[in-house]
Amino acid sequence: MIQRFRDVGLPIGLALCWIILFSASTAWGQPAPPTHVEAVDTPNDTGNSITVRWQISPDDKAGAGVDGKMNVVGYHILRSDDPAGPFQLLQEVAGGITEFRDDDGMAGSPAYYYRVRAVDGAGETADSETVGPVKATSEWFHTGKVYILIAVLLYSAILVYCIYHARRGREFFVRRIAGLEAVDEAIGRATEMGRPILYTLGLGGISNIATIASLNILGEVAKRTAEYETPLRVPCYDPIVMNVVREVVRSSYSDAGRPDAYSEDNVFFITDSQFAYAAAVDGIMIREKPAAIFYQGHFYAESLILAETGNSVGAIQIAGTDSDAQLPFFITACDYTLIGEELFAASAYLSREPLIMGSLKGQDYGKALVLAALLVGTVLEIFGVHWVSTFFQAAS
Amino acid sequence: MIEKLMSLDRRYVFALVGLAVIIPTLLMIRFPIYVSQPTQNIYDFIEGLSEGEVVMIAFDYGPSSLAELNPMAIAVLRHCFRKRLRVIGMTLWPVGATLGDTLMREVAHEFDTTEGEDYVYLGYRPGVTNVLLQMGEDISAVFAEDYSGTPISEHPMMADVKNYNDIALVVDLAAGASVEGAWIPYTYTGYKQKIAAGVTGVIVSQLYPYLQTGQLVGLMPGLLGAAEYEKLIEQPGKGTAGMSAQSIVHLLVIVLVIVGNVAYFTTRRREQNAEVY
Amino acid sequence: MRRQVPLVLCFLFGITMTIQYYVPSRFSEDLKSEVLNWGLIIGPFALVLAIATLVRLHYTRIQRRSENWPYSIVVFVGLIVMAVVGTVQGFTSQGISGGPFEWIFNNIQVPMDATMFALLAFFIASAAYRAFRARTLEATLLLVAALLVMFGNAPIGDLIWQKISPVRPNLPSEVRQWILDNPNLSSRRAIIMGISLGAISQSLRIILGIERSYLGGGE
Amino acid sequence: MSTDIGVWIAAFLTLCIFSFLYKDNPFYKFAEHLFVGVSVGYGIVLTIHQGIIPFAWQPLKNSITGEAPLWRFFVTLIPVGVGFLFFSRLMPRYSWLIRYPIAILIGMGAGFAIPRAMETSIFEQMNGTLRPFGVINSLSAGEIIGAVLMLIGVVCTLTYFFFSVEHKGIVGGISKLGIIFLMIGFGSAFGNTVMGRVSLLIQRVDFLLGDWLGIVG
Repeated sequence: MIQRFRDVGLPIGLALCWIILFSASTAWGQPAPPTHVEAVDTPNDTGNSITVRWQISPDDKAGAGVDGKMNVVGYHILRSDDPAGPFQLLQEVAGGITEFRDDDGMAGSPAYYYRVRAVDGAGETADSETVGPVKATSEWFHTGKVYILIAVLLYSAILVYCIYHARRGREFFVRRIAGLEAVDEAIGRATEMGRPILYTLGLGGISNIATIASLNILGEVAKRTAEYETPLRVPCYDPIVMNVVREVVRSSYSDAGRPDAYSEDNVFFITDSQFAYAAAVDGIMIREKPAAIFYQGHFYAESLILAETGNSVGAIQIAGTDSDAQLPFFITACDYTLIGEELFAASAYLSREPLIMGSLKGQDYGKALVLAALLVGTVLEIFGVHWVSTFFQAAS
Repeated sequence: MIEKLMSLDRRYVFALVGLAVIIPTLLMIRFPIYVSQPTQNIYDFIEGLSEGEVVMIAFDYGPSSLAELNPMAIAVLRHCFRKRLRVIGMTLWPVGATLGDTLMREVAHEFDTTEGEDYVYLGYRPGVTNVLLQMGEDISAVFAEDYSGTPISEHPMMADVKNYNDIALVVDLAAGASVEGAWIPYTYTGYKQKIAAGVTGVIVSQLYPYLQTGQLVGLMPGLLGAAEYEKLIEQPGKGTAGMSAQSIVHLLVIVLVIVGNVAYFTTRRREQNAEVY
Repeated sequence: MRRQVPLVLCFLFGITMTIQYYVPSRFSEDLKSEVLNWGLIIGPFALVLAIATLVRLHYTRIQRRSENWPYSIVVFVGLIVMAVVGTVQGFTSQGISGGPFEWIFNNIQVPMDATMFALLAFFIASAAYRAFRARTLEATLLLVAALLVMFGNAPIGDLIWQKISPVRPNLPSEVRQWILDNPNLSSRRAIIMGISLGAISQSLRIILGIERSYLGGGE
Repeated sequence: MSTDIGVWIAAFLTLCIFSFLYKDNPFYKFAEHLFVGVSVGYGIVLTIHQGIIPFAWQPLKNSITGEAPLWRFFVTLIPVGVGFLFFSRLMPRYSWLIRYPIAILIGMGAGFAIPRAMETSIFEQMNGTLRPFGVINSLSAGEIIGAVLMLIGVVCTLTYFFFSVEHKGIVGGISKLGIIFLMIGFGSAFGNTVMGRVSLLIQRVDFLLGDWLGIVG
């Protein structure tokens, strides 16, 4: 009996002691320290930070009051290059916060030790255990981007395969693109009326893919205007693009056998200010009354200012842009509009080069893959399998 | 007549649009305004406060949304000053800093108010999360000085305003995600601080859910919200005028499109009939 | 030298920028910001040539007394005054903020900028009036969607609705929101995906040297 | 009425631009040409003080005076040299040299675009379309219809963009449905822009009637 009491009594006594000690420490004196403190090298960064994480002190006011007194108002992050200290205060953060990114003094990747100190309203503190050492290192591959790499490689492989096939002389069918068929009509009309053609490439810079597509289309348009001797006016917004446009138009005129008909004065820079450009192009339209106007490239809000003015002078207008916000305005105000991808397709189609046409086929395979992923993904999602949506969760 | 409508010179359209904006601005035309419940809730809450209580206004927007949110800010500020409440201004947007300062001073000057006693403008501090959480403990820890550099301890009104406990309501005027991304998760969830919002028309619908769950006291939708509030405080301003202009232009375009289509179908039917006979 | 070297340069720079995306290291980030700065250094050289074309255009107009030639003088006055004031002021301790440079900018360039932008209020109305005709099914859908969204957007839309119908006081704005969130967003998503597939394909053609029209013709 | 000369100039130029709505006229021509001139002047100033000086001149100078390492000098010299190649246009014999800077810039743009277009356009849009189906149990009937409609819309519209398949039969039908989604999308986007554009006009009218004439407060 006594023996049994001893067996039970010791643990009970110890437990009682603990309860008294614990409640004493929570009712007055130190707050409970934060728990589960860890310090890790921040992944996928340039090697300029260490991330410190912890779980809030049970006494944190955001701690839902499990058994704490809920008066911890903040944490101090302490750092040292020696586990024995001294530790220096790096940063104070408010209560409820559980993560801190240290990006101070990381040059040369020194090793650091961390502690997180809970601070309560009365100024009492409690330190966590020390963690470390940790070094900030940089990585050579961003692991969060592996899916994007896979997608890019897969799509590129498809494109290259299609181009390779086209090289061997396989012909592809290409559906009709209404805006393209109108190009000849527009040029013909300008010739008949003896009025110029206006071509604008929008506001994109030379690195903009839409601008490059537009340059291809311009090259073809220029070849035809050269044949008909119709003046082709190209007011430019970007200085670098202007220089490229001159090369493209000049070589189109030589290709068409009419190098003499090319005049440098028809390709000119106006200004690199959006609305000043719009004001000046409006002026040109009103005064020169072009019979056909091309808007191909990347556009912003000036799209409708240009297209409405162009419409008021009675020109045939053919637009094409990848700026999805401007498409509604071109659709309403222009006669023909190349919608988004059609702009790139047009630039490929006009070239009539089999290799480039081949990549159009590749684009279609790309779309087919996207469609398949969408349908499969939807079915899987409904059944609670999130593989596909996880794949497409882009890393930041 | 109908053929004329079909090929109406666009300058008539221009003239109508111009008049639709100028006349309401000039004559301060007031359309009947139906005050929606969420706006009414904000008004009722502020109306229910007693003299000397503190309202915090966050100017979380930039110049591009000024047309919609400034009228709202003016109306709410007028209501507060008229009720002799004390107002603290601040912003989470760096570009909102000057804008809020100018506006608060302008409205404060309309009333018999003293800076430091009736209002303080804190300005901007970087780090959204930290700013909001710190203010829950001690405002002076984040804003040791106000926007013009005066230590806030020198402002008499800040003597008894330490943190959210001393603030009756936060009104967030937002052009971005500051309501659902910052004030609700940190200030409401962390400190149970009452929050009301006034936002641009584009993002109103994103915030309806928070209204239903009671995380927001009230919500003012865009220029319309400003007009509603102006009606409640019985002092029409840019919101009322701008809303009339917006309404008239929208209805004008709708009517023009309908007229154009009626004309189109009438002429087409006439042409078809002509072909038959 | 004339064709091969540019193609090789294009390939090298293209591949480097693609790979850079996957590498988060310090060196890679430095390389990216360095190369992006290049644009700022290369740009001015092209700008000199570009402005030369503008000057030539207006100079010939003045010289030939062609139509509207006096306005070409206005271009020169604006250009020279702004450039001289700003450049000189920029070398003083004040820099280019404030002072006469900002005064000209705020009182001449800004109001014209804002007014050109505001012309859109007129053009959007005239475009709608002219083009929104129910000629085909597609045109009808375009027009109906636009009208519903406009009615829902008009501050007075809901109020008018409440006068006509006792049910669902906010129906017009709810309809507007539904259209914007559903059919509108889905077509935009598809457009955006199509564009990026097209853009990637075009980029690849450029890097591989298959598409080289930007080099111009000839040797 | 305003006593600030700047406000008067701004008001005059505002009216000049608005006069274009009636027809082309000397006032508009004046404003248009002034606008072009001033904006190019502004561009020149920014190019000098925020482009050439901080990014080319300072690094070159600092590396000579020893404030920056010497390799900086050569690294900065690369783009300067590339930029000079633009002037080759002025010498017909060497005009092909201009292809070098252009090839570099275009190559950079193309390389930059590939992974980023994949991430921001395709990955994010796919994820956004799929995500609602993962939480389909917690959605309301309206939201489920929305998600299904979204899927149909994306599939049909994307089908419209197929180039190498003839649009007839089933493909034709689906792409026709895609056009319908496109048109509703364009119409609603158009209608949704009116508000913003009118706000811009209200702001100009406020400036003229308020800041300038002082008729309205």
